[in-house]
Amino acid sequence: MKAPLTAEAAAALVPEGSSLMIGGFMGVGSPERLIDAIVARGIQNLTVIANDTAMPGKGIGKLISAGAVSHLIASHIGLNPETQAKMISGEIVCELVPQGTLIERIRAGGVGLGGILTPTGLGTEVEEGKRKITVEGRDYLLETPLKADFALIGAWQADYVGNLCYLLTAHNFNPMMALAGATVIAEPEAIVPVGVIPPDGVKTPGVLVDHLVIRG
Amino acid sequence: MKAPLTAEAAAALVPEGSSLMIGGFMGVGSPERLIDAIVARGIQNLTVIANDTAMPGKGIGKLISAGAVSHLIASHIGLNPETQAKMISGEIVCELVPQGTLIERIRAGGVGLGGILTPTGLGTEVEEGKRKITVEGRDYLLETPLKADFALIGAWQADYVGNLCYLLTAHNFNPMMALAGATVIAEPEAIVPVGVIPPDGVKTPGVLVDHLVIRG
Amino acid sequence: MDAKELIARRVAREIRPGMLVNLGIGLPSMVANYVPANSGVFFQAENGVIGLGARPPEGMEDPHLTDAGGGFVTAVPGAASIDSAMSFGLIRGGHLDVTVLGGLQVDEAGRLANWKVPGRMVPGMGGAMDLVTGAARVIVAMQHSAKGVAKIVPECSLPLTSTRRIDLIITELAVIEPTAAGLVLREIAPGVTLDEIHSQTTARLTIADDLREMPLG
Amino acid sequence: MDAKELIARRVAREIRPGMLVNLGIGLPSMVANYVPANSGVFFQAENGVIGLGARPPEGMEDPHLTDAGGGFVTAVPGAASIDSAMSFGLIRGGHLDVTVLGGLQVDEAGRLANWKVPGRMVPGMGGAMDLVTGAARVIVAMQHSAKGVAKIVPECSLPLTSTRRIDLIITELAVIEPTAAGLVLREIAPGVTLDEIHSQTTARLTIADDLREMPLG
Repeated sequence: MKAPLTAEAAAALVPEGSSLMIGGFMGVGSPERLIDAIVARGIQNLTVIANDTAMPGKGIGKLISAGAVSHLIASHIGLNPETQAKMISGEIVCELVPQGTLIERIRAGGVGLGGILTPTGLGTEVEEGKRKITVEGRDYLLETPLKADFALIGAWQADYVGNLCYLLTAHNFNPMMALAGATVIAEPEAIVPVGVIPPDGVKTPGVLVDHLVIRG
Repeated sequence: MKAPLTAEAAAALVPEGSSLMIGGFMGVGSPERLIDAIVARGIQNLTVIANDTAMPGKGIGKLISAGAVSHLIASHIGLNPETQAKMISGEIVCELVPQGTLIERIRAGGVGLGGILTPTGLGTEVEEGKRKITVEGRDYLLETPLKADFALIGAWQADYVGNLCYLLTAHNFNPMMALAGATVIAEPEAIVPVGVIPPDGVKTPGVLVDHLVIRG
Repeated sequence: MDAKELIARRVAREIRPGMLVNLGIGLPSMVANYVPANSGVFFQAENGVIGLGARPPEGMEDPHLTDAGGGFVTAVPGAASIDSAMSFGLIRGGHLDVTVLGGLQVDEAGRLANWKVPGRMVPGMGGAMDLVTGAARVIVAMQHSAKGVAKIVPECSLPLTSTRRIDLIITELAVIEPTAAGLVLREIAPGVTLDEIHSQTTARLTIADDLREMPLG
Repeated sequence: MDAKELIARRVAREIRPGMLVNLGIGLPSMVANYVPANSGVFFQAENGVIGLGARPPEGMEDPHLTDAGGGFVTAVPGAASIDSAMSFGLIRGGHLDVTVLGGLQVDEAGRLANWKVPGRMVPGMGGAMDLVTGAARVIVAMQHSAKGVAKIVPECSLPLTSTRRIDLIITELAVIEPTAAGLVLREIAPGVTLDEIHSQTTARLTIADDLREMPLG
């Protein structure tokens, strides 16, 4: 059983300079209160691994605006002009990764694989600096695993064991990131008694979750 | 919408010499009626990819007893003495694969990866004939994808779109195999109207399923 | 009919009952308007839904259900929620029957560039590279040229999205099929002349023997 | 107390509240009997359940809920069903705190052989290789010797399960810790002498400075 923390107490676990995986897709499924609490701490030099940086004022966009992020690994920043400007100015070092490759790299980190071979990116800028490996006559890029100090997960329901479920398109990167963070902090919309979420309804087993954030 | 077939009609789609992925773990979650119907056809020379061969009289064990299988890729055959005897006599050519590697190879085949790197099997008999690849100073075995002509899936509920869900430990290999068969035939315990299974309850999207078998 | 509607209508004719289809944001997303609701087509949004439905009425939006552009959508009966690993598993694994994407350039080898204009537009590739690499069929839906500059070119000058030869280019002027032998002009939009097409195209085009007028509707 | 119960009781002391634990079939599965129900320990069965419970009463079995040996089980409150990809993702990814497995041989390098006796027993490795490679902590629970033949040996003659050095060997005679410097004898079962251990062990053993009697109960 996990005693839930306030968003502030959870944010206080994150040291300056940490690497964070943060769930969400254009802010949908992102842990907003945790993000707010990290912004409020004023820490800097974070590495963020996420699909995107949403837009200014929303989700990960708030961390970008606050100047908290020095490194970013993402697939798309096109809807956040601040992220683009900070990348161009050099304030944020940004690695852009195809979305399908990004989620597989996170999964590989989480499930103990040394990498995966994907055809995505072959013959494009994405292949620069990467090993090409031929399997059964076809070329693939070797893409390496990603892990992070923390995974910040936005969920719908949790129980006090830490089991999580997600709603509709708010799943996105959350279930795989919950495997790949050394410390996993989940911000659910509701926490229900153990037994309310049936075994077949669990998307992230509670054993992966280190901390739950209380309802806002 | 998919008009369900009888098990016999579905089995008739499978030519002699086909490769079949068959879900189930010691028979739990295996499509028993499809297996019975394939046995009844008397076809031979099948390649079966599955976690195990259950035991004589149960699940895949029935295909083994019937002499239908000439090639087997599995992780464990210890509870089926017939499979062991046929492997030793040479009647079945058997490739034994670590269970975690087997499910990742099936997944890789299903999701278009050229392979995965795993530490499992390094320094053991499993590494024979395989490429070793070093990533960040650690060695891994390159394991290649598996696909099959057919995936035979045992499910709990289906709807007429083909969406599937599974019960408890009857998930096992089924969800990944549903990605990796060129033709996917699902045998659910019940078929419900479209809309009964909520979007968040779907474990295998119906777009992956080619044929549904009617209730027995 | 304006150019975008014409393109969307023509693309819709490529979509057959029961297909799984991904529509890019912008012009490609308009294609859904011209696919019959009873066709059994499932639209996928790569952020995690199969069975994308129309925009909900005002006040009935759900913040947990959006398309890949972040816009509110609904789900049709039989829809499925999936996470990003499954979503791109479907895409990369060849389970997606058709993807319709916008384009900046397509070249004579049928290669698409649509994700970056160095020094000017660096949004990241999002799902585009996986979609173009993995979908069973890739249709590029775009305006034929951009302010007088050809987009169908001998060789892409912009960074490629994939080296995979895409399957069809549909513009407001023409339908062009990339083949191993180069680009084949298959259809001309009503009222458009061959000269107009050539004047807005720098790539070499082969005229199909059975060149026809673009069917719409 | 018979040898198996003694081993299971001693292994249970290695399991701390809140851990995720996988027990192999046979002797290791007995360990669950000695872990307090209120300890917050979750047992995983690699066929796809986290939160494995006791065997159900007769007539209350569910054919969809079994352990990795195919035996009927129940699920505790807070249990989760997972597919094989997630199950082995947890195992390989280091999320499993402890696995307890049987052994045929363990050698001075701490390497385990437990899946094959060439020409005699070729059942396949099942999940054993992933468990030994991936679990945070690997405990081998086995009888000290087999019909007079040592199982703790200088070098495994049977095919290895993994080259990973396992963390602890627990037998009815002793607790032995494989270290970078070799096998260290840490505990002796009540009433057992050093001579008895040496007579059933062909591997070289270092005696721990703080050698103690095996605590049980």
